[in-house]
Amino acid sequence: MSVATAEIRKNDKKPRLRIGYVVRQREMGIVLALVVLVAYTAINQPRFLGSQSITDILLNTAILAVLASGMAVVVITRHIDLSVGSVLGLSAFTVATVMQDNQGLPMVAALGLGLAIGAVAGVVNGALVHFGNVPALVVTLGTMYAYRGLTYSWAGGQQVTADEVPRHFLRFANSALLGVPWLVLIALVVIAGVGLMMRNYRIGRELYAMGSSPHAAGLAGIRIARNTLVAFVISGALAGLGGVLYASRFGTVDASSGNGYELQVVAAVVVGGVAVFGGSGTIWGAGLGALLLTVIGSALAVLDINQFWQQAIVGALIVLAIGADRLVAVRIARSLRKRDSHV
Amino acid sequence: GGTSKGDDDGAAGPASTASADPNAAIKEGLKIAFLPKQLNNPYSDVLAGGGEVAVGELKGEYKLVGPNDAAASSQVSYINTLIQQQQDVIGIAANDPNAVCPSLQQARQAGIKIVSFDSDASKDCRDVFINQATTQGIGESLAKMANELAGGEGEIAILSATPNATNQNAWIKVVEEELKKPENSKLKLVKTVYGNDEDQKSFQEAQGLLQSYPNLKVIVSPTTVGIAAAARYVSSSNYKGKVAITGLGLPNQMREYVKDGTVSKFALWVPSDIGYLAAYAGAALASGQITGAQGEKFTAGKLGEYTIAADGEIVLGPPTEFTAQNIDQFDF
Amino acid sequence: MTTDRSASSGPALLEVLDVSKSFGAVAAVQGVSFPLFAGEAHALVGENGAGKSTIVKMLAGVHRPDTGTLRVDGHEASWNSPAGAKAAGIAVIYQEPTLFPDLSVAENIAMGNAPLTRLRQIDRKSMRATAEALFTRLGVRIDPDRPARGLSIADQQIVEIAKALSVHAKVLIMDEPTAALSGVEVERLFSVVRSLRDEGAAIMFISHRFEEITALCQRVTIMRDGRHVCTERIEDLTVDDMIRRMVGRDLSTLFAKQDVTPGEEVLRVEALSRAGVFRDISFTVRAGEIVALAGLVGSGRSEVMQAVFGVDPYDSGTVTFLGKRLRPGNPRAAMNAGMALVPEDRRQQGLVMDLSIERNVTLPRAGALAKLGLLFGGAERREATDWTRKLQTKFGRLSDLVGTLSGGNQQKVVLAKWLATGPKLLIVDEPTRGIDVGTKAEVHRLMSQLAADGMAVVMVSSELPEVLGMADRVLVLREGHLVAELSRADATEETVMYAAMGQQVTA
Amino acid sequence: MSELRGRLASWDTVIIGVTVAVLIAATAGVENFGNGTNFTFLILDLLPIALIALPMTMIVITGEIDLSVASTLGLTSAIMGDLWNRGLTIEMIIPLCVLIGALLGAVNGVLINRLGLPSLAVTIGTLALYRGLALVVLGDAAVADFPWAFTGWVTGTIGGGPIPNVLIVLVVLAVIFGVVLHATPFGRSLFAIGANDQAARFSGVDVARTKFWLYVVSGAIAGLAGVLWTLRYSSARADNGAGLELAVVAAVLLGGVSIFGGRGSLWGVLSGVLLLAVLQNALRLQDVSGQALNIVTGVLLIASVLLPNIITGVRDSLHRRRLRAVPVKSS
Ligand SMILES: Nc1ncnc2c1ncn2[C@@H]1O[C@H](COP(=O)(O)OP(=O)(O)OP(=O)(O)O)[C@@H](O)[C@H]1O
Ligand SMILES: Nc1ncnc2c1ncn2[C@@H]1O[C@H](COP(=O)(O)OP(=O)(O)OP(=O)(O)O)[C@@H](O)[C@H]1O
Ligand SMILES: [Mg+2]
Ligand SMILES: [Mg+2]
Repeated sequence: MSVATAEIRKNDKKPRLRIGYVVRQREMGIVLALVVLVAYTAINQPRFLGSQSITDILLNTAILAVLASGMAVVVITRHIDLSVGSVLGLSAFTVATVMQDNQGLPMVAALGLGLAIGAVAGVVNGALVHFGNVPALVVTLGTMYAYRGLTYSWAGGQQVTADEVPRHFLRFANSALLGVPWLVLIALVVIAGVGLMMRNYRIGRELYAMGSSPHAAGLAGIRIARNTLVAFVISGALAGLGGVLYASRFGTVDASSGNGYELQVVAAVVVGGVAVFGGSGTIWGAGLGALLLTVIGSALAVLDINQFWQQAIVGALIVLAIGADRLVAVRIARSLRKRDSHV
Repeated sequence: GGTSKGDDDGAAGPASTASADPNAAIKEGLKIAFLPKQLNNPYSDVLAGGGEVAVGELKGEYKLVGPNDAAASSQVSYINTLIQQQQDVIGIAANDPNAVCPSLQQARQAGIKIVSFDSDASKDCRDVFINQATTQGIGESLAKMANELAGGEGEIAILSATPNATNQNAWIKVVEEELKKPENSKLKLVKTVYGNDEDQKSFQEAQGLLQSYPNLKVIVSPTTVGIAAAARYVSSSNYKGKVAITGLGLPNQMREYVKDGTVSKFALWVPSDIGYLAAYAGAALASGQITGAQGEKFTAGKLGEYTIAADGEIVLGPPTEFTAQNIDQFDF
Repeated sequence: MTTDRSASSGPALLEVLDVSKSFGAVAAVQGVSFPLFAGEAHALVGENGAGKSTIVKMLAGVHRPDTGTLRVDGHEASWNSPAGAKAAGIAVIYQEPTLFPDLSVAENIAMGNAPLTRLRQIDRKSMRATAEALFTRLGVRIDPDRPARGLSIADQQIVEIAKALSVHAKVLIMDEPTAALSGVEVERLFSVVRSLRDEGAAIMFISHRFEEITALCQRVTIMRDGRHVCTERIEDLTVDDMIRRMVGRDLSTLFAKQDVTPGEEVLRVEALSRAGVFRDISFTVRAGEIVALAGLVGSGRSEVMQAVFGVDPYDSGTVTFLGKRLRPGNPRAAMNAGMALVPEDRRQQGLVMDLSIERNVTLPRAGALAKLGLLFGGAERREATDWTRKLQTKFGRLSDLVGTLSGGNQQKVVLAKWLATGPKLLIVDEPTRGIDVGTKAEVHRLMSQLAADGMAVVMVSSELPEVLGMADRVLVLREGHLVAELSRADATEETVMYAAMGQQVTA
Repeated sequence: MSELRGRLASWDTVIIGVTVAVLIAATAGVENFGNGTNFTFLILDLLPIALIALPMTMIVITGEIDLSVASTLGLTSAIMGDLWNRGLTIEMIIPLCVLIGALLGAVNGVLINRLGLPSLAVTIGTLALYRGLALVVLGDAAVADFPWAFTGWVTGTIGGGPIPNVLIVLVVLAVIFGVVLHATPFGRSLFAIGANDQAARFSGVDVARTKFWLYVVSGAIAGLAGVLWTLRYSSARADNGAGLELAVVAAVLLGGVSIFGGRGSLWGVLSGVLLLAVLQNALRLQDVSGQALNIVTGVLLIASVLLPNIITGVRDSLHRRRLRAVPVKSS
């Protein structure tokens, strides 16, 4: 084939449209929605921006955000973890019981215990998914039941109440460092840490790669087994950590703590722009999703909108978010096909 | 044609035709089962504990079963199981007065006596109802405490259990009536919210109330879960001292908040006595001493003699008010 | 073995020794041996399905050879994963792009060996710089920050090339890297590859374009039906020699095309266009006629026929079948009107591998076989037995999963499935891809027979001998345009190939 | 012979066997399990799960999922209560509720098949949306005064015997679904779509339209289940059936339907439903807490996919070892 007959490629001339930014706009969309919502609510009810109100919203977001960070990692890897609510319950009850029996135990031990319980639960999930070759949806639906059953059969009808756990354990959720509550700090550290790992470290990028194309990931020599385990351990450990925070924040814990939480976490992740088919989305997006869901809840309460509308609005929002995501993707694909075609 | 609301299709429910024999001896070995709203609730635990004591005194067989969530339908399977196990008495705190009804009817057809307590089932599907206090009495007491804590005027709000909870709704209705009276005319009930008897939900509902109503003076929570959660939130927020919490609570759960000043006054009956009375009423029914008709009398162990009021209601007695002074005398 | 080791080459850098690989009943590679020398580009040629890609995948650690060994620097290689092959210094460009659509182009290139900062974080700046440098070397402009999703096939291929170049491998294996590229890019690629070669890397190059092979390679290995035919120095062979050894049989005897007088017009396609895929395609097909659609891989043949059948949409133009216009995008309507399409990708489009042979054969016909809307056991079984017997399909029992059959027998099941619908027009896309010589002849005999019985046949094929042997008329597509229509008499290897490549016949 | 072995190895056959075994064991070993009244209760308890599992089986066989079913049930229940309060006749309300269920299903169908959104995400969204709308419709109220003629029929039995009236509904629908899935061209296409939707499209199956109708049917059945639920408990409430979706999915997967689509049978699913209900009932009669059943459910669910995988894995590795054992030609 002679060189002379070949056409000059069109894309040599045109400056490239920067697709990366469009992807990032997904999160900008959430930020925008947040700003509008907060502004509207604040105009109607200035106290919404009061320090107590903001603290409350952040405190309420913190646990959801911690779990959403872990869930985002798993979803980015093209899996799902429906067991987080049960892991939270298991961890919350265990930690509360241990603290009840050992009043002198420091908070760090509680946090460590929760993380460890969650990590073990995550290892089981990850191992079943990878080595058992069982779809994550089936595995974690199964362990969702199993972990919950474990907590129930151990806890029975018992409840650990706020007055039975050590003071410092309860105070932890509300006391602050430089005005920022510990719970919020922990959530921020988790989002930043996991976010950094997913963005800037090899393992994070490999998780994105696995979610983006499992087949190509195998060909690229990525260590699928280790990475799958890591993803589930992160999700499990963060759910365990969430359990400690839950116990500390609410004080009263029983075997049903966190029941049904998994769908809320998935919702936060999806609203936060993490694609359910893996490969895209960010941790801070998931955190924003958690914040948005919480703010919607608080705003609707403050705006004196019938509280029954709240769940419907959240549902509609989730559907909307998925639809918008898809629309953007389709439009990009179409414009690229047209632009690059030689015909 | 067709059947629409209001058409009376002659709802069929078996009417009790048996007559009472006040002198009948209490049978031994009666199988008495307790089915509270949900299992993992300390109030339920204390309550059923009283029942266990009574069943022990009556030399019966005690059993405690129940769902983990307070959904309307989840008690039904348990009733069915208890029918299969041929219990003699079922004591139930109904999550929904109607949802449990068909099953309770079946139980009665199978000869099982039904004692509802704490939260009533529909009148025609139980034999007697153990009311912790008269609805009127509790409602008045709640309104009175709210008035005192608000200093006679200002905004108050109610944090209730589930939206369908029979007893809470009845009390709230009385509170609303009370507020129309002249001495309460400066009190304004701004909102009623529901924490579903879940700790977390109640906690967040309390938050929402305080945000929406900055001038709120009192939160009245006629449920033990709600009052504990609201007190915990307020004690850890900067609303502490500005907003008073009152309602119905367990002394053990509230002790901390009474001591730290968040709560100065709340009320409750002695829950274990409800269970205790329910067990004795059940035994009396199963032994034929009573049938549930108005005016019948029976003796409930250490609690003494009780008379059945209209609609098969048995009232335990007036609620106790707890304050910093007396709270240490109670342990439940 | 006919390996010619010229003294200048020294010892082999990588050696393939008597390797075999089967997939179920398909023996993809059987006892193949050849060496790759440092500083040399080595071509691997063979027809579709000859086993080239399978060899590549064994070298890459994707497949493990059933028997035989691979040697690197004289030592037996022991990798059994892509990571192992990578560590041994082997870089591979696969036939199908293997990019991560959600990651940026730069990340795709760096995946697995991204540059790290002191804190072990990924060094995006240097990653981007690396990508940009590679693109400059290849003479293309692709934004390293854009996601790989939405890249054209050509750009994807270039990213694959950049990926392989980025690792500075000892051995670079390229499976049809140029299939989607235009001349400029091919030239750039070759100059880069030449410089790598001259720096001492061993190159393995697979292509169906002989001028590329002669321009780049020093040595060639020819494969046929999974077997090694010969390994020679390139200057010892003419292109004709290569083709003859590749095809390895006499064209005239293999295909038993009967002569037919074409009947009524069955299909008329007018000005059919689909943005980015094909444009302004018009042709007709008559009863009893076999029309071949020839062209290079990716020229748009399959897309045209899929649009005609209705599984793909089209933007403009008309399809008239038996005098009636067909609604676009409705395969069911086309089917009911009497059209059948045997798709090119058996595994993805032709068969449902997890269903039984019986269910596959009767899938398009289930509605017709049902009585009162119900399918009683017997009807499907009878139909399937009938057609599989007609096509002499070999299998255990009708309830076996179709995925357990050999490739050739799978192909027969696809044919059975569509012949059972009694079509007036049969479109067959690569009817003999991946099936053995005997079956191939059978399929050809069958097609010829069907045409003689009055069925119209459109055959898309990449195999020139098949096209020349079977077709009454040959249509040639190039880059989505219909560039030539040749009668049986005019169609020769040269005329078809030159039309497909866009060059005049200069004799 | 080998066909028989193939059937024996498939999970749905195993689960039918396990169910029969558990049934026999429970009848023999658990007091009061075998009597008629208990049978009535058993059927009434499993009815909503069994009903919703019928279309869910089809949806999962096509490789999709519908998590919004329980919320659809709740919403139709709430609407039923609301319409009843507004004075509509029950004879009108019931078909209307089924229709509304179908409409809610159609919304899912459009979002998933027209817009091409992933079904898992969409139905998590509508799960929240429909439940929320149920609260909007009925709020915290409960409507309880449905006519005895209807509530009594739902809880009643045929001639006062052990067979509940509603079992007729279930049997009729199960037969219809079974025949459609296993003996009609439509059913054939569902398996084809699930195993390879591209090949199904190339075979003339309208994949998007087929899936759309499945969601409509799923919604309609969930609506019917909502009606029956409301009548059984004489209570229309917004929270009716909350959390039921996961029980249904668990039963479907336990019944041997592959979550990736293309494989499964309705009989397997129905025995999965029955197995879970029998275990729950028998354990409760034995005074084993319902919580232990959570563990059993979870473990069964994972085992139902894990065990066949392990078996094929072991078989493959044995096969490979045999291949290796053949002496390699030396060059
Ligand atoms: N994963 C697989 N499973 C089953 N059969 C396979 C698999 N991969 C390849 N084959 C079969 O092996 C044979 C050789 O295929 P291969 O891809 O090596 O051919 P090729 O020479 O690369 O052809 P082409 O020029 O079309 O790329 C074909 O018959 C093909 O169908
Ligand atoms: N999904 C797609 N998106 C964008 N472009 C595509 C898509 N599928 C195919 N193409 C492009 O359409 C053109 C025609 O491809 P097609 O598969 O029809 O070629 P062909 O001539 O049939 O070759 P083959 O020998 O592979 O069958 C190619 O340039 C290909 O890259
Ligand atoms: Mg190939
Ligand atoms: Mg093609």
